[in-house]
Amino acid sequence: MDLRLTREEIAFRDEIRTFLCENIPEAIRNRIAEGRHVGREDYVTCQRILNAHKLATPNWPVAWGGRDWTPMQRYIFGEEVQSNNVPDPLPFNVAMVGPVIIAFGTEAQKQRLLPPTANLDIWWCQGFSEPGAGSDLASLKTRAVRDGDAWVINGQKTWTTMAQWANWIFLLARTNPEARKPQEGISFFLVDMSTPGITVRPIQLLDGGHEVNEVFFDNVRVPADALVGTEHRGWDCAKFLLANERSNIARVGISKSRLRRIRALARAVPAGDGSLWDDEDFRHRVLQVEIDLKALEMTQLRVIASEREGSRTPNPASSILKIKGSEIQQATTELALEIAGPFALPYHDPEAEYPDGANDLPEGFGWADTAAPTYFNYRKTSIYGGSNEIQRNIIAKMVLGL
Amino acid sequence: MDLRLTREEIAFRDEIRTFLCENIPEAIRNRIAEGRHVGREDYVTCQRILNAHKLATPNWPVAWGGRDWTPMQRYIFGEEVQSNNVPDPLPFNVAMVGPVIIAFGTEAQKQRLLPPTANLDIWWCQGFSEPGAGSDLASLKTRAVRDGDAWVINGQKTWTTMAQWANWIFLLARTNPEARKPQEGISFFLVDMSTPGITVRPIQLLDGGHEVNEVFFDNVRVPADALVGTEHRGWDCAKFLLANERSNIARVGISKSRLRRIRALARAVPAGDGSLWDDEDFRHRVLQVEIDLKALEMTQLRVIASEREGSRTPNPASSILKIKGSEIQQATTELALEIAGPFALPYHDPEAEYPDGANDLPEGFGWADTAAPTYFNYRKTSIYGGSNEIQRNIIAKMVLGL
Amino acid sequence: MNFELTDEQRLLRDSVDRLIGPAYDDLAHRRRIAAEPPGYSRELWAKYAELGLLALPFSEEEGGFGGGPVETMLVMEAIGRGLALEPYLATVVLCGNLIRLGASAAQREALVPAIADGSLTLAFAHLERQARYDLFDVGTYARRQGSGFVLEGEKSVVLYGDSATKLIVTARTEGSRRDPQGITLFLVDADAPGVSRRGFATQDGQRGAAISFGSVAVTESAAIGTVGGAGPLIEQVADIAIAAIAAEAVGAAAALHALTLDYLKTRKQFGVPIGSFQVLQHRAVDMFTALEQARSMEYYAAMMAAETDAPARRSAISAAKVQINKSARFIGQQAVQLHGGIGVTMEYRAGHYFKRLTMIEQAFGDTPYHLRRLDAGGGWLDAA
Amino acid sequence: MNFELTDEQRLLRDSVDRLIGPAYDDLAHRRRIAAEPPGYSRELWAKYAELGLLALPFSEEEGGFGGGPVETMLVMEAIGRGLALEPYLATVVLCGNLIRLGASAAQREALVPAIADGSLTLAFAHLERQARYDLFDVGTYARRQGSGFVLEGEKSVVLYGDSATKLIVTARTEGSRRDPQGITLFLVDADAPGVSRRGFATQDGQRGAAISFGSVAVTESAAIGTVGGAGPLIEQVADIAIAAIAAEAVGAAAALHALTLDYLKTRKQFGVPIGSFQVLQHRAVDMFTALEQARSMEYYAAMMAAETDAPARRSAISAAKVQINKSARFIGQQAVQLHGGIGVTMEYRAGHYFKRLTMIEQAFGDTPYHLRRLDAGGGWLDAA
Repeated sequence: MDLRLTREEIAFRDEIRTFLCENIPEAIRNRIAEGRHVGREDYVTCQRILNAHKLATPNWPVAWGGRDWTPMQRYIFGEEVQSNNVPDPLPFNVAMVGPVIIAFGTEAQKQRLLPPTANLDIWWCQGFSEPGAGSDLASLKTRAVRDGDAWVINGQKTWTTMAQWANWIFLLARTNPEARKPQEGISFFLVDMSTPGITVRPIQLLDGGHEVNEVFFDNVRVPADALVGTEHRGWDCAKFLLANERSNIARVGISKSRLRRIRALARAVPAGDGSLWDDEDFRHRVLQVEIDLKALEMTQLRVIASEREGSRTPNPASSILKIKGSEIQQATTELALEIAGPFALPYHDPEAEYPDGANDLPEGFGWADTAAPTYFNYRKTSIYGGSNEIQRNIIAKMVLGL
Repeated sequence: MDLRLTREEIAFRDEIRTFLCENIPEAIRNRIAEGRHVGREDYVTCQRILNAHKLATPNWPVAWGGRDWTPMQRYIFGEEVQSNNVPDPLPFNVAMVGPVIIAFGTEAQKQRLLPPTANLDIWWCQGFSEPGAGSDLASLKTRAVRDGDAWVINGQKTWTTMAQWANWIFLLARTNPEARKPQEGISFFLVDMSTPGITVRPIQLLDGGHEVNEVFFDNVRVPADALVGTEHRGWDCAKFLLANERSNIARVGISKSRLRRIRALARAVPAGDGSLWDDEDFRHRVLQVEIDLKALEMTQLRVIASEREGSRTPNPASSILKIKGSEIQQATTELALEIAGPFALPYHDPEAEYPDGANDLPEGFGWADTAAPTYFNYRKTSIYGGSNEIQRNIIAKMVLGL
Repeated sequence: MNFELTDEQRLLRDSVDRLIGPAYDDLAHRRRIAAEPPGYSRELWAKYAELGLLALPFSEEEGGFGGGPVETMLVMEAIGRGLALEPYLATVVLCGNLIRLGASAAQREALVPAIADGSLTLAFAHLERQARYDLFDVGTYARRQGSGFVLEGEKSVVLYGDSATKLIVTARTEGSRRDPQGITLFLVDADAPGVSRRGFATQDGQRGAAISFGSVAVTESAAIGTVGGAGPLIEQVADIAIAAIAAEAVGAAAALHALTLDYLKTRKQFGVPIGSFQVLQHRAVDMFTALEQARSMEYYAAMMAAETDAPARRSAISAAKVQINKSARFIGQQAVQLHGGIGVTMEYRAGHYFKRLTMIEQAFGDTPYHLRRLDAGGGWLDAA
Repeated sequence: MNFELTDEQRLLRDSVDRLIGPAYDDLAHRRRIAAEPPGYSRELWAKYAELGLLALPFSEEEGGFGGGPVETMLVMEAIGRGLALEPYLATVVLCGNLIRLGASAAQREALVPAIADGSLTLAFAHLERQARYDLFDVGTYARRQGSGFVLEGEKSVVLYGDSATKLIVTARTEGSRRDPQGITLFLVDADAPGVSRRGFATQDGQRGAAISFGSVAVTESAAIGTVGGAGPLIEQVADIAIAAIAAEAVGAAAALHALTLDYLKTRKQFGVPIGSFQVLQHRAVDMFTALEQARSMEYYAAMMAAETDAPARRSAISAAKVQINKSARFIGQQAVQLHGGIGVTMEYRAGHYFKRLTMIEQAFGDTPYHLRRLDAGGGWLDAA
């Protein structure tokens, strides 16, 4: 047992860190650190820089521009991206649909779609959730019917993240409504969003931002090769995809970055004759979150180490990464809200222009107006991707045998 | 709406307080305040003093030595008893079996049993719980079979509080095993513990004390008039009794007394150059429990006021008294444990003689050795009388309609 | 002790509910009202006036309603339930009570009828950027000039300060920045020369303003109460305001809990109502417990808001705020969680309650602030 | 980074488990052992010696096992699982490491073989009534007399101090009561003239003693390490001990969690196993989460216990203790709750784990103490 990074791992980490700080525009990294709006162009800029250095898709096979990294290297890379306030390479592209195309797609699909997917020339969104389905994904109702050499899709998706910026969507649709089980008779499609019949309607979230959408399909005709994998066996692709979605779900790097910022802001905000950071009670509450995060980081490392050790059974500790990770993220937003105090009240349209580095506004503190929206927005972390209640059901059954 | 005590209520409270402080031996009150063992004789002494002044059974009808008090007066009395560290008049006698005998007993039973019950000449214990039944009381297995002019009882009771000090037991036994529902065919019996065939086995609790027992019935023959109420309808008596058991279940007075002691001890225990009370963080944690308790007291008063207002539907706030009351009691034991710190470790047999007022022991602080046992023991408050989980089930169903 | 409402109070509660209840039922309508100046409904405000709500705290002799903290509580509960946008807290609770308790008879005679008929709206320009929750941290300065004063300074997050016709401004006439002594209240026309306002929306759909005072000349008669002696009045009115928002919080939390119960009973997943899952049932019970504890402290705060013994009042109000904050956070977060995705959107009522509850937590002192204030008062249990 | 055990470590773990596991399986047997002096099993202690456990921390050159923090962790986990009563923490972890890190070669030569073969048991007489958790709060005084010293003072809650054959005593040779400088360690025969011991049982079935030193004469050679310079060594060994009891806590908590799962699967109420109730399932999941977080920090503490950079070691150990305390309390309380009545009796194993976990929380600093220590170290995140 040796719980330190090896010399090689430290060198790797430093190399990644230096690369990110030198190559990713500082203005974008500052906006992320401050919890401000990051636009489509920012994501594209960053991902293309990474992709030019074969850093956008390290989890892909080498043949498709990936890296032959160890799980620990992948973890370190993800950590450095998050804790240096670099936007994650778009997960819909890199972690979700890319690997599905690699595993289930035809050679033609791979050739046509993977390079633009890696370079964010195609921006993918995920058409899984439907109104009324919620945690019960397999009860989806969107239909796809074969009509000659085309498929015709009708239905509605919801909670579709960043669909307003996407030009392609991957989705699940029911192709055999007579199948015995709800998971059977579903197929996995890749659809160009410019196809006629697709409408995107924004859903405004509590922070006032436009992050998710409803996507309507009204007799959308797509070619036969929109299908990926086997007809009616789309659930296999979905399961494969959801398993990948879990990686880095603890978001330790993001919480680290947020906690660093909390320390800095608490030192800057006046309270009494000094700053809020002079308040021992507040510092202790920050420390408790930091300890929880340190423990989670060690838990995450245990999971990664057990992957490397090639253990056949999954490490049971992995099951808690989502629950604990979301709780810690939410705790950091509560601390930030506390720092903002009465100055959390002013609302600033998150998508309006905001001058870089503006830290003083007449209505309070410039940084304070992101505190409440982030607090509101982060309530989603214990809801999406399988609510924490669903996660507990799964652990009770799969890990504890209850 | 006027949330102050009336002038009459204040006068009543002061009268009770003065009476208790002047008449109940100080040595006993100190032992209770310190969390030390209170012996059988202490209970008997206190109850006889109260009974001599018609204060042992104020909830009984005037004809049987009760008082015609308002619910608010009853509440004030209970509060003063608890917060002045006077032992509650034995609840098995006063709150449980007494009212059952009054409501369901024959005139002969009343004449024979009520006066010694009020005076604690009879010490009752409660034979309800059985091994394996737990929260599912109606699944009890103890049998009573009619044999001529007697009943023959066989079975086992458990968690029987202070059975070692009791000379009578009231119990539920199944008299008709063929009844359709588990609640039917049960009868309620009053049994002299000196009857042959009864064995009491102590169960040691985590604090090392002897508080509960198993009681075995091996062909115990009791006379016909051991039955109270109607044969096979003992569940009616049990429900009536359990409803009474709920009164004062919040135990606000006890928590108040404990919190006062916590303040005093924290001021007395050295920490650094001063006392633990100099630690703002600690004081804030005490204050949070005190606020919770104040809210609970107001909730309790709302329930009492709604009783007085003669509302037909029970106040839904009553449902939370048990849950919140036990949580607050447990929180006070955690604070006391923290005060004791490393000096909580030494164990002192709780039933051994302990010199009154001894506050220094070579192994640490005399008062500190009750901190851990009380913490261990109070875990029961969220288990007994229907665990807090069962309470939540009831509230979900009965109050929230879920 | 008696928790019952009088017939008159019941009547008040029912008529306020009938007025406010339907007004913001439609969220799209509420959003439209919030988006246009003044950010609330002038029409509804006129109806508040008709019902006598705007005259609530003033004595009947001066044309008021003669209501006490219980009446204020009933109105604020309805405002909480209804997600109302009108500046009742700013005009009536804060400024109304500053005037009631601090103003001269002549000032009251001039102001009360205009407040009561809805023609005069007021805002309390007090908070400053450096002050956080310290009520006595006032850097805005009022310099003597001739028989009057000249105000100089900046105020932050002034509730409904952008639309108010008059402002009550705190300024220091002596002492150093955090001195409890030396603060004076001035009544200033919102459009007086040198007053510059920048309005903004708040997180919960209300309005606020940043207001700067650049050499604003005021007469001596603009002072409310004694010059330099406003400290205790400010604290007293802040306590009255806390009791009021405690009631608003309970109104909102109760509505949110009811909404959540409805959702649990009707929303189906895996073929059954989600309210059949024990974990969600118990969560709803814990929300209910938090609500009842908050309600108890709401009543207690209402009772103690009028307490003349200032230390006792302070302890009680701080204790109540701690409980309200704790309950508001738990109920708000859990309601969103139990609603799932729909709970985090602006398209559904639950999220709006959650946001308002969150902002109430931050108003007039957060939990650590009130724990410190309670602690500074020598604690609690002995004072109870 | 690598969390795997070596083959040797696996062997160690398995043999310790085989030794300790069955020894206290029977609670009645455990109670009998605890009730008779010395309060643990001398027979078992001899087997600890045979396995080499008592020589664990010492180097192989001086007859030791050459084990590090990971080996200590494995032994302590087994002790936690087994509810073992032997004075391993007192003799080997505390005193063993004081000797390993502080004693002269001559002292080590005299002491290590006797510790290793089980003939010498030791106790660390350090805590005093006024000290609470302050490691440098030492009032016991060692006055120079001729070429030696005379000890005077009182020690509290000395773990297994009643049966130890020798004591390592902290005494002040200079400075004032809370001065980190000026503390010296002395090796004293437990039956030396002037030493008076009063043994007692502890809440968790172990043993402790109050020990007074009345003019106890010791020679200069009884000092371990430099005279007046023991402070850093005491702190280092306390940190090693915290890593050790963290492992004991994880061993106990894991066993308690497993016991609770068993109970949930077998105990029936209302005709079904209680583990079919969703609320109890989720509680078991939250216990599991607390356990895994504790285990992560157990490993981290083991890694950092040997860290030579003292500030980094302090921060890591304090962080680990906070997590262990939090997890231990949650798991202990919930295990009792899920067991119901049987959980609060001495007749069942769950309660004994709960009691031991509670006492581990109180040992070597509670949560507020370690938060303060972490805070004093300038925090955490930047140091990570």
